Amino acid sequence: MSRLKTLVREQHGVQPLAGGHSLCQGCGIPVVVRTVLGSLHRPAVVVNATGCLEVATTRFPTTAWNVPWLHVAFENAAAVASGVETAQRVLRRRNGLPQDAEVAVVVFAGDGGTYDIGLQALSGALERGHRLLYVCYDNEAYMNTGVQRSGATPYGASTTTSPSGLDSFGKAQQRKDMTAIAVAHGAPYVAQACSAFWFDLARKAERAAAANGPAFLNVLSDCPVGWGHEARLGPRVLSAAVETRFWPLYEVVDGEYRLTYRPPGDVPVAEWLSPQKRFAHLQPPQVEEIQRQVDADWERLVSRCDGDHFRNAAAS
Amino acid sequence: MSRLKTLVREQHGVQPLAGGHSLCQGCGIPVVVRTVLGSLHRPAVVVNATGCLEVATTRFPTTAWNVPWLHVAFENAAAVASGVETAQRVLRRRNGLPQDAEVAVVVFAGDGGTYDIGLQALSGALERGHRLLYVCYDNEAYMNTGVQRSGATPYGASTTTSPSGLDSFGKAQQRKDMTAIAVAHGAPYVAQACSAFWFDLARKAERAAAANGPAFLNVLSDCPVGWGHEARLGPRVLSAAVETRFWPLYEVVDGEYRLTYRPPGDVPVAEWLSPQKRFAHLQPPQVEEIQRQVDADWERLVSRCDGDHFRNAAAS
Amino acid sequence: MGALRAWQELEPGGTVVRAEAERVRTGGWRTGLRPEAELARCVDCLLCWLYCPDSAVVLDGTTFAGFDLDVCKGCEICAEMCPTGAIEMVAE
Amino acid sequence: MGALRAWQELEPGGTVVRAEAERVRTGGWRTGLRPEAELARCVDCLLCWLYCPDSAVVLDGTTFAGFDLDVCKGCEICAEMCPTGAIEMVAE
Amino acid sequence: MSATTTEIRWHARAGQGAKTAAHLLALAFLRSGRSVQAFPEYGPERRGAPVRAYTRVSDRPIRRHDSVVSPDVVVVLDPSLAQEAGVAEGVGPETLVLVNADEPPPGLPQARVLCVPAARLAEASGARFANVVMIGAVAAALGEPPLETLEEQARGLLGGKSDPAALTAGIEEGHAWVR
Amino acid sequence: MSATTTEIRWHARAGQGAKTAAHLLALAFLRSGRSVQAFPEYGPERRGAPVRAYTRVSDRPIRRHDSVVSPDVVVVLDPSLAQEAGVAEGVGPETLVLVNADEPPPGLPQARVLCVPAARLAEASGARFANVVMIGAVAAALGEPPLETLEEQARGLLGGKSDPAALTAGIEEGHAWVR
Amino acid sequence: MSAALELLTGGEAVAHAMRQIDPDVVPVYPITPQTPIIQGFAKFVADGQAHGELVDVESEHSAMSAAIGSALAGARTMTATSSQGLALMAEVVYIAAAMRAPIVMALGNRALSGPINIHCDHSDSMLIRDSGVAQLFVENAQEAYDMTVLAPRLAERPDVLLPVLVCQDGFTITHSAEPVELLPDESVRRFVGDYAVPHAVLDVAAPATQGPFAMPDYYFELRRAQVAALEAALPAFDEVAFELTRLTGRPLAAVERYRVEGARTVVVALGSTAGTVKEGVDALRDAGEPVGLLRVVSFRPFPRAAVAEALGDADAVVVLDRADSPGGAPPLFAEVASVLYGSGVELRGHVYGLGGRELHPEDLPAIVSGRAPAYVGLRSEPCPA
Amino acid sequence: MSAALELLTGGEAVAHAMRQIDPDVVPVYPITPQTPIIQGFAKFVADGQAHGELVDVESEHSAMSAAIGSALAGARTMTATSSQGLALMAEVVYIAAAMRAPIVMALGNRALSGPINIHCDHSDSMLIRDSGVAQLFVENAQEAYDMTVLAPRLAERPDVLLPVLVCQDGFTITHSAEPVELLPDESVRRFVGDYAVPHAVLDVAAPATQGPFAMPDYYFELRRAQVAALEAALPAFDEVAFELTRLTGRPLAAVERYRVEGARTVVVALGSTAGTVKEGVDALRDAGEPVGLLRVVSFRPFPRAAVAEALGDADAVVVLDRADSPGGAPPLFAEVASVLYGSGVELRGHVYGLGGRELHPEDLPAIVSGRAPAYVGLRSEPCPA
Ligand SMILES: Cc1ncc(C[n+]2csc(CCOP(=O)(O)OP(=O)(O)O)c2C)c(N)n1
Ligand SMILES: Cc1ncc(C[n+]2csc(CCOP(=O)(O)OP(=O)(O)O)c2C)c(N)n1
Ligand code: SF4
Ligand code: SF4
Ligand code: SF4
Ligand code: SF4
Ligand code: SF4
Ligand code: SF4
Ligand SMILES: [Mg+2]
Ligand SMILES: [Mg+2]
Repeated sequence: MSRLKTLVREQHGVQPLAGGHSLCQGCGIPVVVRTVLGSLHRPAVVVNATGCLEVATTRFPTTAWNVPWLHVAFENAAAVASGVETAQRVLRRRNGLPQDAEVAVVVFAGDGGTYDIGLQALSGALERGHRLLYVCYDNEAYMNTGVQRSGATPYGASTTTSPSGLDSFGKAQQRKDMTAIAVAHGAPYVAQACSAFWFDLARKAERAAAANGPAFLNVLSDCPVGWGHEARLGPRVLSAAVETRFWPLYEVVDGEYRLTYRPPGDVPVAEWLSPQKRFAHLQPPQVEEIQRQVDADWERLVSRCDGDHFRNAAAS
Repeated sequence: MSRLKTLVREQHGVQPLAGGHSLCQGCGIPVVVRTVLGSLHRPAVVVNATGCLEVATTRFPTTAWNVPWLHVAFENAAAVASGVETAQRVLRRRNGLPQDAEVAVVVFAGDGGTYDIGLQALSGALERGHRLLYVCYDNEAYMNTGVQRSGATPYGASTTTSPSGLDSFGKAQQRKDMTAIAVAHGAPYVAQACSAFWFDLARKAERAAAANGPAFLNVLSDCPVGWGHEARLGPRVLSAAVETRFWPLYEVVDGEYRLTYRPPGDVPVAEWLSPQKRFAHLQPPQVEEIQRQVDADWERLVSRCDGDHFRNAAAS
Repeated sequence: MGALRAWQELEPGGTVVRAEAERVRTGGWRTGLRPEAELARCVDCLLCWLYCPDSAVVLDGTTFAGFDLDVCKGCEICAEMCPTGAIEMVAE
Repeated sequence: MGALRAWQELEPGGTVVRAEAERVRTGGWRTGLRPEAELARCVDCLLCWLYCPDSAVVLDGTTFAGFDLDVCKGCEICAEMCPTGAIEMVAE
Repeated sequence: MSATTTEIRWHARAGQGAKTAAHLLALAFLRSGRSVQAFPEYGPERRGAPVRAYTRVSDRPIRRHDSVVSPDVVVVLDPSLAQEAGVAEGVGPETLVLVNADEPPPGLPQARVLCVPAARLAEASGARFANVVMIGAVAAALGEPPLETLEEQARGLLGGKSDPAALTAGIEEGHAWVR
Repeated sequence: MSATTTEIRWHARAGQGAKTAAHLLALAFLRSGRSVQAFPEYGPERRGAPVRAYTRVSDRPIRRHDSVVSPDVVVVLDPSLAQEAGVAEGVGPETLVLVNADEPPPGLPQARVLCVPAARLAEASGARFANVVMIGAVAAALGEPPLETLEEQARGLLGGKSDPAALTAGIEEGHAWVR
Repeated sequence: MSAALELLTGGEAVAHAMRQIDPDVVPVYPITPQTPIIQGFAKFVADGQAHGELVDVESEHSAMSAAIGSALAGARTMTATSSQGLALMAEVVYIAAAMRAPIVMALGNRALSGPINIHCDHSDSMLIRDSGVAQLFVENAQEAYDMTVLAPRLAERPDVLLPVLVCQDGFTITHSAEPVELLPDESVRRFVGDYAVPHAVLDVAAPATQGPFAMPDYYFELRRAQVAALEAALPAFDEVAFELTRLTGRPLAAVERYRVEGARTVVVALGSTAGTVKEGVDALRDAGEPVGLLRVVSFRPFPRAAVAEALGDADAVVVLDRADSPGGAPPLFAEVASVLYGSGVELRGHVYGLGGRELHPEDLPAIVSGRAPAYVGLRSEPCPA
Repeated sequence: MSAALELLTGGEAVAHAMRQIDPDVVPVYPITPQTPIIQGFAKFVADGQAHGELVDVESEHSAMSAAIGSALAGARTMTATSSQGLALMAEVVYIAAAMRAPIVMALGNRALSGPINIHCDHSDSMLIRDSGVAQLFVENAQEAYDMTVLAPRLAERPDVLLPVLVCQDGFTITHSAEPVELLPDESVRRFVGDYAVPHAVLDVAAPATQGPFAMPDYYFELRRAQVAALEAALPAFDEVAFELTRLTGRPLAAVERYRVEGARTVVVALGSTAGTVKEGVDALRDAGEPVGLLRVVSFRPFPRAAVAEALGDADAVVVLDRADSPGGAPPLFAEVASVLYGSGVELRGHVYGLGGRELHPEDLPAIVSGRAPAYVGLRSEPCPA
């Protein structure tokens, strides 16, 4: 189990992602990256999908990365990582690499690069069973290109391709449940997390890295620009996502669901919506609809975690 | 509820897919196509992914199709169909098409075009909620190109890219559970079927066509060439898949699971494996392993259908 | 197949209009056996019609009326599935 | 940024080797306010370090040691999240 | 730059309205009968990062589509940028450099520097944003476009978001400061 | 076809071994010192459909890569194909047409037709497949490749799947029937 | 200039053209620098100013696939993309052309990865130059608007029936605000007229099989028929452009001849660079140098006759390529070489401006005089003044 | 011929070459006519005769992506595809070249859709002719084998570091059995040697950032460096080919000159067609016609100097393109026109063989004499005898 000081010590004074990048003031992504990489107990190589993280940390001829880092394109991070992972496995077998030092192959991709254009590559990697840790930093839209709707964008959010307007209340569809999709693939470790609950995220990264096969972490990550909140409030907004049950924290180990945090249950979804401009146009009936959806999703999740046929995994 | 004579009558003497195509002797695909199209109670247009069905029914300048039929490529059938469906919706709204006559937009794609290379397009279509009926005829490999392994190929099957050999017992991975993946997308109607249980397939097609949103049918379809069984035995081999619980028949309506057929439970998986050459190399321990997997999958499925938090949908 | 057409004679995009398209005869694929029905035993269950991959079972309304040997490939499925054994595969 | 290099001087593929790469200074992004810590109130919880998006909190081992104003963008998160109120945003 | 063309470069931080300023000035010139172009410079930089924008004005139709190399006017919307962001690029002794500052910040190039306390004036006028004040100042320094045209266009472009009266006031403050 | 080149076209149904026959004959010619090519024709057709394959043999290295237009020899592995599958294509009076049949099926083109009851001979010899018998017949008709070479290569290529002795017997039956 | 002019970026101008054309279906996937186009149009839809539907697909491959589906279903269809987006959909772009789907696409030209870059060059367009689609390059925001209005008419002509790409330089046009005159909404609607395809998929009364499998017995013929459609697109373009010019007063042609008369050296270029070159040409002409510019507007179909005619009298022709073909001839150069082969005109070529590198009017003297390096604008090899 | 010859299809021969090279990682996705290659190799792996791993990816886009990952991770990587597969991965092929990933790919050339067709033409290769990869066209199964053995050496040279495509005509070579001489396994292994890249991703001790974002200040420079790698590939090819020829006794060169000496008319072609043309050339030579063939083996990098030298003395050159660029110049023609421009040699071109249409030696007289139509082999426009 990680404590914050452990995270610090694991880095030996070198942050895997250093300052001096051009992510926005207050961007939520770096905390996800550093927390995950600091919790693996192994050296890591990073495969990054195109997106804010990639573009803003590697403007040639500079780099903010202190670990090996590889970017090829937007939609193929899982495939690239499959290649890296296979290379490692074969080279270790053929004595091209030492037997005793396994490197973690970690993917960072946004929601666009995971839920939408990168889904197929991820699905293939999960099916083939590569030993990778795939981390989706889910900021719920295509941020790098200016806040367009993705499959992860929640119902009712205004984005530049699902704008609110005279005839529109923002995105009309539900978000894809990417975590459930990863579970349906039978990956040995799947979890939903959020950097505001960093200890939870750290522990999940640790367990994911130890999984015997592909692991998928879906990490909610705030974007002050796209969500429209004050930069300094990022961690608080993320907390609200969890406390209102909009973004439950749970893990699924070999198909068994387990809640890793049980929010109080009386925090209305409005606390999550109201600090964010993308929801500012919503009328009370829409907010009520969202509350209903959140409640229904929560019920379903809880039943999966508590149902008598899903044994509750022992806390570890 | 369809009876066979109803199927016949709905076609008014014109089979949607006529004879005179070049699918192999005994190919299982046409039965799936005709049964589905005959059960919709509406005229249909077909979007077909590249694969055996497409290649073998439309050699220019001939065609075996008596319904509008559209093929663009291998991996994009769901996207093409999204375009057709949106066109219909907008044209009806803008009075370019009559208001009263809605046409069913039906996709036929193989497992390769669904589980693997076409998954992303399907996922997007499901998320956007187009009103389409997507039918995967799952013959468990890339047949058109000569029986290569797909995400649907079962554990242990020998294919030309997962051949059995001195160092190999065939495909080493489990098959993707595509039905579960479709369910995780929250599609209003998802079902698993098989043409040997044609009445079940017909009823599911009927319900799928009536769903208010995207519907997904995963239909096991035999391939005498790729599976290596006598052509005449096709329907019997398919039956064995169901009776041995390798391929359970069930439907998921708005997230609620329901078994539509409960096999006896004492038919060993060997009855499914033994008529097929692709499994001929398997040794008893591997057959036992497959039996274990089938049993475990069945348990999980039954618990989803019977669990106290999944109300059993009333039979209809 | 009929005479092959020149490029100037083709529909834009290579669209094939069913009504105008030539029929493909796949009866020649049979390798020596063809199905034959003993009508007296037929109970018009239409399972042969359902399972025939080549849409080669001919109906008259909802009554079994024989085989279209122009397209039947001789797969034997109809014979296998006929519940009354009305269909037999016989040498051509 | 240093002098721009000619094409003959670049690594194949445009690979950037961290050790050789120039550091980007994003301190200039701050719009008037910078964080300042009152060390007496600091309890070394390191939450500021955790949450700083710009890796701008400097540690000495596991002890808080200040800010790297070369890269701090002034987002105020550290000040917001410090449990003891040790960090204040002050005018530059 | 040809004799009939004026090229203006705007420096600011992302979010401070350089793009809007470049656009608004161009619009006012357009409405006063000139040919114009307005375009920002894009990179991976995000909110808070230094950015540039350009306004090009001419008597003849503008056909060139290259960036501005030797601006006639440089406007610095944030004094902290004076050193960092290449304010000196292409600046010669004849270049007019307008800085939002009370007094010339260190690091400015050799040029005709003019300080406009735009932040202060904006606050005073209620216009909130320094960029509108600076636009007024630029118009005054160039002698065009006419103040009324500028104000009218500002109200049209920004009136939805800002108080029209305050906009007018801000522009006038900047204009008056220079003139 | 140049004088030194022999082109053979094989007709069969998918599954009847036309490709194997074309290959095996080519292999035997190769081993007897000739230059060869063997290739099938591919379409969307499936098991049971008519297919073709080709063997090209020459004294000089074969460089052309077009299909065979005017075969010297046509081999029909299934008599039912006589009418359907373009057996007559490119066939002239000098073309040797070998048919697996007891007597010439209707519809054959004007040519030097030779019937070989290969199915019967295959059964008799235990070789199971008519194609090996027909290969023997072709070799006899052409006078090459030598019987031993053919048998040796057949055993090498197909011995894993079929009884070597039966293969030899089948080839010999075909060879003897023609010679 | 007139008060009727709006100050719009190329992207905004195209969004307005789309609002006025009011297509039925617009499947899109975001990518810089195409985003202003789709965002502008999305807002028009959200506000009820456009009445079709935006389909937010999950990749560009699906954007073009959905576009084929809707265009062949019988709905007027537009889309937009750039760079990697075009590359990802390349497979389906060929098929759209072969299936004769009259889709109009706004392309914001941007350099292809790698390395990843968001700025302009023409490598994306060039990637699909064999695909059989029409590609029209515009010089500025006004022309981006005009050409977008023209495009459906060209695409949907029964003798053409092809995808038409309106190519505008990323950022340089998409994001630069310039004076643009918009036609009245009604004029545009009347100009584009109603939409029809020969066999609408949704027409269940007349079932057709679209996209069949072609063996060697027919593939070549089907491809030849497609070439004929592109050949027809050239006179068709002239006709439609003539009609549009009657509405706008602004000429549009497959090539623009700028001071070509009497020019001894003629520069050939595409897109916004042509405007920059015009300034350079004027300066050289002022200095007495007989120099001209031939701007190729229709890169596909390539107006061979018009190009040959315009360049045939020059002593020398200099082709500026904003794309390269490493290890081979740059695309525009190769095209011009094919046309002028044997004409006796001296031909030179330069690659410039990859990934947003600037070309300035001041580079022109060196280019025209032959003193410029093969790659113009590399920092280690500046053009001599 | 020697008893050491095997009768192998081009596909089988390449599978053997792969077995002997014994790469570490082979990510593949099946497509006709590439399948015999990957199936053959899969069987070798299953039987323990090859020791790397086949990665059965879920699309060609992922095949090339995984290949980049493994090649840059430090593992020798091969792959194979055709047609739609190459089109779907086109985006990533450019990136593989730009990232300088020394991947070897076997390409079974097949016509691009639409309409869908499985037979040979070169449209797939041509789609990526600007991508910066090397493309080597072989004439027969033996050369497919030889070139595959050569390819890793070329790809992995520190001055090259590029993907190398060995292009063989689909079916015509992939599925035609011809005599092939295989080298001993040991010779191949020694010839290809060990694999290394400058910055292996898996080397955590020396972290490098690969695939960064490039703004206009560097993109052009990075592209120029990539062009230099392709330029270096030409002499590198000659060197490696020379070494291989010492093992095989079979010459390999970037261009093959067949009876070019004294030829007044020279035909230029790629791939298996060259063999067919040779027969035609011989027949014409026998009839006293001074005709020759220039076979371009290395289409990328295009051997400009060698082509110019070989063709410069002819009266006329006739380029045969097995791909078209509708509305523009066919690719090989455009390339040759760019090289021969100004030489005074008469240049003609024909498109032939799309989608598997045949070319016969008997078509050559009409082609050489200028009586053949622009599209050779269309059924309505036969070559006059
Ligand atoms: C094939 C392709 N299509 C589109 C793009 C443009 N693009 C780059 S990043 C991006 C959005 C990324 O969204 P997400 O994955 O959520 O990451 P974020 O930007 O939010 O960090 C888009 C659309 C691209 N680079 N490649
Ligand atoms: C992009 C692309 N990759 C590969 C292919 C080759 N291909 C055509 S059909 C097919 C297999 C189809 O498999 P499946 O979807 O299971 O259908 P089946 O053949 O079994 O009917 C393949 C690999 C292709 N046409 N396009
Ligand atoms: S746009 Fe959002 S996600 Fe992207 S860098 Fe800025 S804050 Fe972070
Ligand atoms: S290969 Fe299999 S699926 Fe394909 S047509 Fe033949 S039997 Fe049907
Ligand atoms: S299956 Fe038998 S009984 Fe039924 S209809 Fe056919 S022939 Fe008659
Ligand atoms: S034998 Fe097969 S193809 Fe013929 S009628 Fe019976 S089922 Fe149909
Ligand atoms: S203000 Fe923001 S960037 Fe600066 S140290 Fe605090 S958290 Fe880090
Ligand atoms: S958050 Fe506050 S108390 Fe904690 S280490 Fe930082 S300054 Fe000290
Ligand atoms: Mg995102
Ligand atoms: Mg399949």
